[in-house]
Amino acid sequence: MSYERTIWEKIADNLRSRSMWMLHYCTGCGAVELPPSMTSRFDMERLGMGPMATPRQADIFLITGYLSVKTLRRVIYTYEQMPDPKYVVGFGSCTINGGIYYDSYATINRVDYYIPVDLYIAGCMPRPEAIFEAFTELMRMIRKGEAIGWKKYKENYEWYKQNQLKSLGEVYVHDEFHE
Amino acid sequence: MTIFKVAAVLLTGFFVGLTLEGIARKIIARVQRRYGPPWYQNFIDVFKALSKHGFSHGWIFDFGVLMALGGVIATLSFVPLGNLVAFPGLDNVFVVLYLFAVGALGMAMGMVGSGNPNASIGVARALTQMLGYEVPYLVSLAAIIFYYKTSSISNLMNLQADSWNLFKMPIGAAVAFISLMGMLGKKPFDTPIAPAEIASGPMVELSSKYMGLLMLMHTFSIFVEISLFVDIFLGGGSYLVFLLKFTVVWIIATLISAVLPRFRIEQVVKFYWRVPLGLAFLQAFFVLIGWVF
Amino acid sequence: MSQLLLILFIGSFLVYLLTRMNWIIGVLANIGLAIYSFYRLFTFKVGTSESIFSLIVNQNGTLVYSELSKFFGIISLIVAISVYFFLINWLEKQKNRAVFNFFLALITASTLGVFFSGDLLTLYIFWEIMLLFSVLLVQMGKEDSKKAALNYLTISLIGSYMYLYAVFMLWNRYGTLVIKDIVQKISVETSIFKWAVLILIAAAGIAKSGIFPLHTWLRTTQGSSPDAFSAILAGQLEKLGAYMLVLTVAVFPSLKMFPVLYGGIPVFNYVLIVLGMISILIGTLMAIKQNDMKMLIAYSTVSNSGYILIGLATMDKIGFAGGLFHAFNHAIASVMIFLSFAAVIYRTKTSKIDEMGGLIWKMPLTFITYLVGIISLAGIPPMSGFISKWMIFVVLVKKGMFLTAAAAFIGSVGSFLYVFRPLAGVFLGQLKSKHKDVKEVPIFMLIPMLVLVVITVFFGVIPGPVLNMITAVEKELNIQPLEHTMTVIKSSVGQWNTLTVFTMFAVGFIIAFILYMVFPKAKRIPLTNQYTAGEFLYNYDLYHYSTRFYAFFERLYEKHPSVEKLYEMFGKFFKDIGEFLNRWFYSASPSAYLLWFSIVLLAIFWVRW
Amino acid sequence: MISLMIAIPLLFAFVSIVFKGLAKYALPFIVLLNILILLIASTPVVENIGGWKAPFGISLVLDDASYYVVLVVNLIFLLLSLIPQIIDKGYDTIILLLLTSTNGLVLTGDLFNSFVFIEITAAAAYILAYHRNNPYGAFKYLIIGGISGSFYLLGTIFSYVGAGSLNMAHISNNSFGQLTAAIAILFILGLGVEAKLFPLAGWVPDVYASGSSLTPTILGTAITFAIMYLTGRIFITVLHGTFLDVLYILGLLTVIVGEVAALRQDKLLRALAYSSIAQAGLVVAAISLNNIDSLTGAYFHSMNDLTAKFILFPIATVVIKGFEKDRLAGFAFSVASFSLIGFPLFAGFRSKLLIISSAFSAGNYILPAVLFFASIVEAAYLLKWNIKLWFEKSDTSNNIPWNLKTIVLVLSILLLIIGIYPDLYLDASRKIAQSILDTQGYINSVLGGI
Repeated sequence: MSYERTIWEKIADNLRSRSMWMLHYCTGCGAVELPPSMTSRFDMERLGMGPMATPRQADIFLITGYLSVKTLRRVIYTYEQMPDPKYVVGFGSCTINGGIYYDSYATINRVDYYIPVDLYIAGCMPRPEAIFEAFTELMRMIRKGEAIGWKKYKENYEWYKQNQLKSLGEVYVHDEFHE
Repeated sequence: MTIFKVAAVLLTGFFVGLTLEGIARKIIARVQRRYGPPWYQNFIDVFKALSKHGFSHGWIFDFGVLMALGGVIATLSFVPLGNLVAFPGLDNVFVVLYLFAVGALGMAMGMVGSGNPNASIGVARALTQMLGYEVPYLVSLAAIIFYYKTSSISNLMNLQADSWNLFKMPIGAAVAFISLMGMLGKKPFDTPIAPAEIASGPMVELSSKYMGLLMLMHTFSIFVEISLFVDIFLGGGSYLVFLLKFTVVWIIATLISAVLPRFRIEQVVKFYWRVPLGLAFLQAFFVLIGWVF
Repeated sequence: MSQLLLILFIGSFLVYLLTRMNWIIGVLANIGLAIYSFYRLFTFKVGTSESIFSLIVNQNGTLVYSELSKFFGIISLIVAISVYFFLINWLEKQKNRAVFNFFLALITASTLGVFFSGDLLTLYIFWEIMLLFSVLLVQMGKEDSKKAALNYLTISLIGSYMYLYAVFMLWNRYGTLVIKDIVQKISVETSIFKWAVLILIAAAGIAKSGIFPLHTWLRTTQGSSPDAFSAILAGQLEKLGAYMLVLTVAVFPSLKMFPVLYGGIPVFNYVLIVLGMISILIGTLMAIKQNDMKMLIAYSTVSNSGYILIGLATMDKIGFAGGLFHAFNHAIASVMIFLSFAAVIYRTKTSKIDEMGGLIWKMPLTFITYLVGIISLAGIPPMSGFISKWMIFVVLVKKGMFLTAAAAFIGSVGSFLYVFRPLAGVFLGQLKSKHKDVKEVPIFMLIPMLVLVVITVFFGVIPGPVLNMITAVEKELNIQPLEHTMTVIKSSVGQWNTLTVFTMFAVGFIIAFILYMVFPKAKRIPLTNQYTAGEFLYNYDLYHYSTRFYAFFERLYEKHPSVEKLYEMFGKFFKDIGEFLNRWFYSASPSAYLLWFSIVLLAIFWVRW
Repeated sequence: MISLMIAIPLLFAFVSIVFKGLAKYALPFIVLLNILILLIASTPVVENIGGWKAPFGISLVLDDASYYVVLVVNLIFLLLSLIPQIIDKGYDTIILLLLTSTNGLVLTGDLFNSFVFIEITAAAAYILAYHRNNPYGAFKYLIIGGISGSFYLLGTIFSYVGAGSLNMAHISNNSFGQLTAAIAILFILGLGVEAKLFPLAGWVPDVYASGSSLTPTILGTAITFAIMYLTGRIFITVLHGTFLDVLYILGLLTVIVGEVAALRQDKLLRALAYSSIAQAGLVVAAISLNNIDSLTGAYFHSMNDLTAKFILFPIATVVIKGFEKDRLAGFAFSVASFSLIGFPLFAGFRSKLLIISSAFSAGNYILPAVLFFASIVEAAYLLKWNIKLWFEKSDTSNNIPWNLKTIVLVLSILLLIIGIYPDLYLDASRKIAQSILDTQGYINSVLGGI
C-alpha cells in the first residue's frame, strides 16, 4: 500500500533510494557482517550507501542484533533523533522474534511493536549477499513509496508509546541522584 | 556584465566541484580495489540531504550556516578561473583569503551554536589547524607578491606566462601544496571532522537541509582553494586549460589523501610550523637574494 | 583650546557635586561635557596655538591643535561618550559613584590635554594627571585590583619618568621645549644623543600601549578594574600610547634622522618593529591561554598595539595610514567588546569563561555587539578591522620584511582563535541552569553598543571619511599621503573595493537564504535535545565544552618563560634588599651603628688621603 | 635684639619647671614674640654678645639665609603650639628648650656656640625620642648622637687651631692648607647623624615610628630644616665646598637606601620615617651640587617636604584605620602624599623640577636618574597607603581633633597654591641660597670689614 505522492516527493524518493546513509546500531553479533559488505568484495558504496556517525545525518537505522530492555530505550531515543523520512531495517532473526534468546526475561521479541520496521533480514546473522538483496529490495520500496514506516510512527504514535511504556515502564530513565 | 561572469563562476564551482568530488570518491574506491559510486553520486547526496525535514537549534544555527555559505560564495566570485575574471582589478590575495575566514567563522559560530560539545571540540581543532597551515601559506604567497610586486591574482597569473611559478619557486609551490592539503581537510589533516573521535566534529548536529548547505559550502571552498593554487602556481591560461590543471591537482591531492592516516591535532600544528614554515622562509630568503629559476 | 580644557576641569568638579546629589544627573552632565567637547573639536581651526600657564620660570606652555590631535581627540571622545552612555544603568552597582564619575571626567579632560599640548612639559603634566586618576580608578574594581593598580602605576611611572628624563636632556641642550623647534634642531643632530632621547620618549608610549617589555600590567589591570573603566582604559588610554609612538616616529622625523637599515626603514624604527613583533606573538599566544575573558582581551590589546606600532614604524604611506586606522579600529572594537563583557558581568556577576554558557538565548543584542566587535578586532572583511590589517600586510610584503609579515600573519590568524574562545564559551553552547532567568541589559546600556556596531559596519563598508582624516594627518607630517576614493583603497601592490566585497557578501547571503527558504522547513528543537550517543543526560550544565578550550594547542608552549614572573622577581629582590638594609643598618644594635660610623670615617680617609 | 629670641624661651623653659601647666599656654605667645622680633629686625644684623668684637666674642648673625630659616622654624613651632593636645604633661619645657636651641643653632656665627646648641637640641631630642616609652630607640639615638657630637667638637677644635678663632666668618676668611680636609671629615660625621645620611641614620626609624605624634612632627620638620641650613652654612660658606662630592655620594646612597627600605615596610609610620630619610638625602645631594639653582631647589624641596611631613605624621599617628569618617583629613593626607611624590599641580613637582634642571645644567646625569627611581618607589608605597586608608572597609577610626584638622587642611591648601604660584617658597629659598653662596658678603657683615 503506498500513499499518493507529489511529483517532488517522487523525485525525492528516487534520490533517497540512490543515496542511503546508514546508522548502525551494532548490538549482538550482526555488526560483524557489515564490514565485509563495505569493503572491496561487496562494496556497499556503489549503491550510494555509507555509514554515518550521527543519527541527525542518517536515513537508515540498522538494528543488527537482539534488543534488551536497556538497549531498546537507546534505540527509541536515537530513532526519535533522526530526521524524516527514516527507515528501519531489522537485521537477523533476533529482531524478528527474539532469535535464540526468545525466552529470556529481558529480550524484546518483536521490535515491530515499539518502532516501525520497514524491512527484516532473516538469518542468524545473514551473509552479505542477503544484506545486499535486502538493500536492493529497500531501494525498490523507497522508489515505490512503500517504505512508509516513519509515517506510520507519526500517525499512530500513541499505540507505539503505549507499547513502549507497557514493556519498559518509562522510556526516559529519571535518576533521582541527579535531579 | 559582471553578473553573468559571477553566475558563470558560481555554476562552474557547483558543477565542476561536485563532479570532481564524485570522481575523487571513485579514485579512492579504486585505490581500495572497490568499484566505487557513480561520478554523479555527490549530486544525489546533496539533493537528497536538502529534501529531508531536519531539525534547527535556533536562529544562530541557521544564521551561521547561511553566513558560511554566503561568505564562501562571495570568496568564490572574487577568484579568477583562467581568463574568466569577475572583478578584474579587485581580486586581491589577502582579501580573498580573509573573506574565506568569514565563511569559516560563520560555520564555526553556527555549529557551536547547536550546543553540542563535539561541535565545539571540532571547531577548536579546525581553528588550530587553520593557524597551522595559514602561516606558511601566507609567507610563501608574500614571497611571490614581493617578487612580482603585485598582489592581484589575475596579474600574478598573467605575469607567469614564461614559466610557471611551480618551476620558478619550487619550494614555495611545495609549501603551498602542503598547506592546500590542510585547507582541503583531506585525510592527513582531517582532524576537525574525525568521524571516529568526535562524531564528525562540527557536523554532529547538522540534520538534512543544513547538511546539504554545508556540503555545498565544502564544495565551493574546495573549488576556491584549489583554483587559488592553480592561478598562482600553475599559470591559469584559458578556461578549459584551467579546468584541466584543476583536475590534475585535485587528483594528486586525492591520491595522497587516500593512503595516509590522520594526524593528531598537536602534530598538525607542530608539523606545519616546523617543515613548511621553514621551507617558506627559505623560499623567501631565496627570493630576497634573487635565486628564482 | 585652553578655554575648552578649563571648562572640562571645572566641569569635572561640577560633575562630582552633581553625582553626589543624584548619580543619574551626574552621568548626564558627564555626557553633556563629552558631547560639548566633541562638538568643539570640529569647530577649532587646525594649526592654531595658544599659551597656557607657565611652569619653568621663562618657559611658556603652548597648546597646538594639529590634525593629529584632532584625529586622536575624536577617537577618545567617541569612546568616552559611548562609555558614559553605558554608565547610566551600570553605575548603579558601583560603590562611591561620585568619585568614579569625577575621575572619569578628569581623565577625559587630561587625555584631551595631552593631545593638544604643543610642548613636551605640558604634555608631561596632563600625562601625569591622567595617570594619577586612572590609578585611583583602577583600584575601585575587584579585591585584587589594589595590587594591579600599583603594578600599573609603577610601570607607567617608569615610562613617564624616562620621558621626563628625555625632556630635560632636550631642555638642557636646546633651551626650548616646543616640539616644533626641537624637531628642527634634532633632525640635524648627529651624535648618540638623539638615540637616547628618542628611546626614552618611546618608552612612555611603550609603557602606555603595552608593547613587549612593559606589557605585564595590562593583564591584571584589565582583569580586575571596574568593567566600564576597562573599556575606557582599552579605548582611550591605549591611544595615548599610540599618540606617543606617533610622536617618536613621525613628528620627530625618524626618516631624516637615522640611516636606512632595510627596505626603506630607519634603524630606530626597525628596533620598534622588532618590539612590535614580539608583543604580537606574546599577545596572541598568551591570549589563547586565558580563561578570564577580560584578561583575554587585555592580551589582545597587547597584540593589537604591536600591530599599531609596526604600522606606524614602517613610515610608508600605506603602513602609516594602516597604523593610524588600526588605532581607530582597535579603539572602537575593544570598547564594544569590553562593553559587552560589562553587560554580561552586570547580569551574571562572573567574568570566568567556563562559568558561563549559552547566553545568546538570554542576551542576543549583547551577543551581536560582541560578534561585530570580534569580527572587526580579528580583521575579517566586512568590518573595518580588516582594512587596517590589510594595509599593514601590504606594506610588510611590499618591503619584503618576511619575519615581521610571518608574525603579523600568526597574530591575525591567532586572533581568530582567541576571539572565538569567549564566543563559544560564554555566548554559545549549553545555557547554565543558574543563568536561566538572566535578562537582557537595560536599554541605556544597549544604545551605545549598537551605535558602535553601526559605526564599525559603516566604516567597514565606506572607510572614506576616516581615510580622509588620516591622509590629512599624513600631509601634516609630510609623509606621502595614501591614494584612496570613498570605498577603493589603492596601494602600489594592489587595490580592492570595500563596497564590492560587501555587496558580494550580501549577494552570497541572499543566495544561501533563497536555498534555505526553498527546501522544507526544519523543526525547532530545544537546546537539550542533543546527539549524546544514545545516553540519557541529566545535568546539561556539564554538556558544555569551554574549560581549557585550546588544551591541545596550549600544551605545545606550556613551559614558556613568563615575563610577569621575572618582574615579580625584581619586586621581591627589591623587597629583600629593603629587608637586609632594615635589619643591618636601621634596627641594629648601637654597637652596629658605631661600626658603620667608623667604616664611614675610614672610607673617607682611605679615599681622600 | 635677636639675642632675646634665645633668652626668652630659655627663661620660660626654667620658669615652666616651677609652674607646671604654664609653658603649654605660654608657648604660642613666646613664638609670636620671636616672629615679632624678626619682623622688626632688618637684615643683616650682627649682634656681639657681651660687647666683645667679632672674632673674639660670640656674635649672632641674622642675614637673609638665617632670617628665613628662623622664620620657618618659628612658624612650625607656632603651628605645633596650636595643637597643645599632642604635647604631653612634662614635655612643654622640652619643646621650649628645643625652640631655644634651634633658634640659637641658626643664628649663631660662632662654631663652638653652634656645637653647644646642637648638643642642647640633641639632648631635647633624646628625651622626645623617649616619648610614649620607646626606651631602646632613645638609648640608641643617645649613643650615636653623643659620638657625633664629640666629632663635631673635634672639628671645632681643629678649626680653632687652624684659624685662631671660633668665629665662622673669621675661619672662612683664612684658609689653612691640608687641615681643612680633616675639619671637613669631622664635620661630615658630626652633622651626618643629624642630617640622616646613609650609614649614620640608623636611629631614625625607631625614633620617628615610636607611635608618638609629637616626636616625628617636630624632629622631622623643624630640626631637619635647621640642620640642612647648618650643613649649607658650614660646608659652603665656611669650608668653601671642600668634600662636597663625599656629601653628594652619601646623599645619593641615602636616597636609594631610604626608598628601597621604605618599600618593604608594613607600618605607615615607619614608611614615612624612611621617606623623610630619603628626602633629607636628596636635599643634601642637591646642596652638594653647589650652584645657585640647585641650592634654591634643595631648600624649596626641603620646605615642601616639611610642610607635607607636618600633615602626614600627625594624621598617620592619630588615624589607625581608614578615612571613612573624616574625609577632610583623608583629602589632606592624599594631597600631602601626591606633593611628596611630585605629581604635577602639586608643590613637590616644582621643587623636583628645579633640582633636576639644575643637575642637568651642572652636567650631572646621575642625580636625576636616582631622583626618578626614588619617585617611582615613593609613588608605589605612598599610593599603596593612600588606597589602603581610603578604600579599606573600616569602622574603628578614632576621630581627629578639630584644631589638628584645620591646620592640616590649611597646609594642604597651601601645598596646592604653591603648586601653581610657587613665589612664596621660591623667593625665600632663593634668598637663602644667595646668602649662603656669597661668603664674602657674610664675612664683611660679620667682621665689619677688617
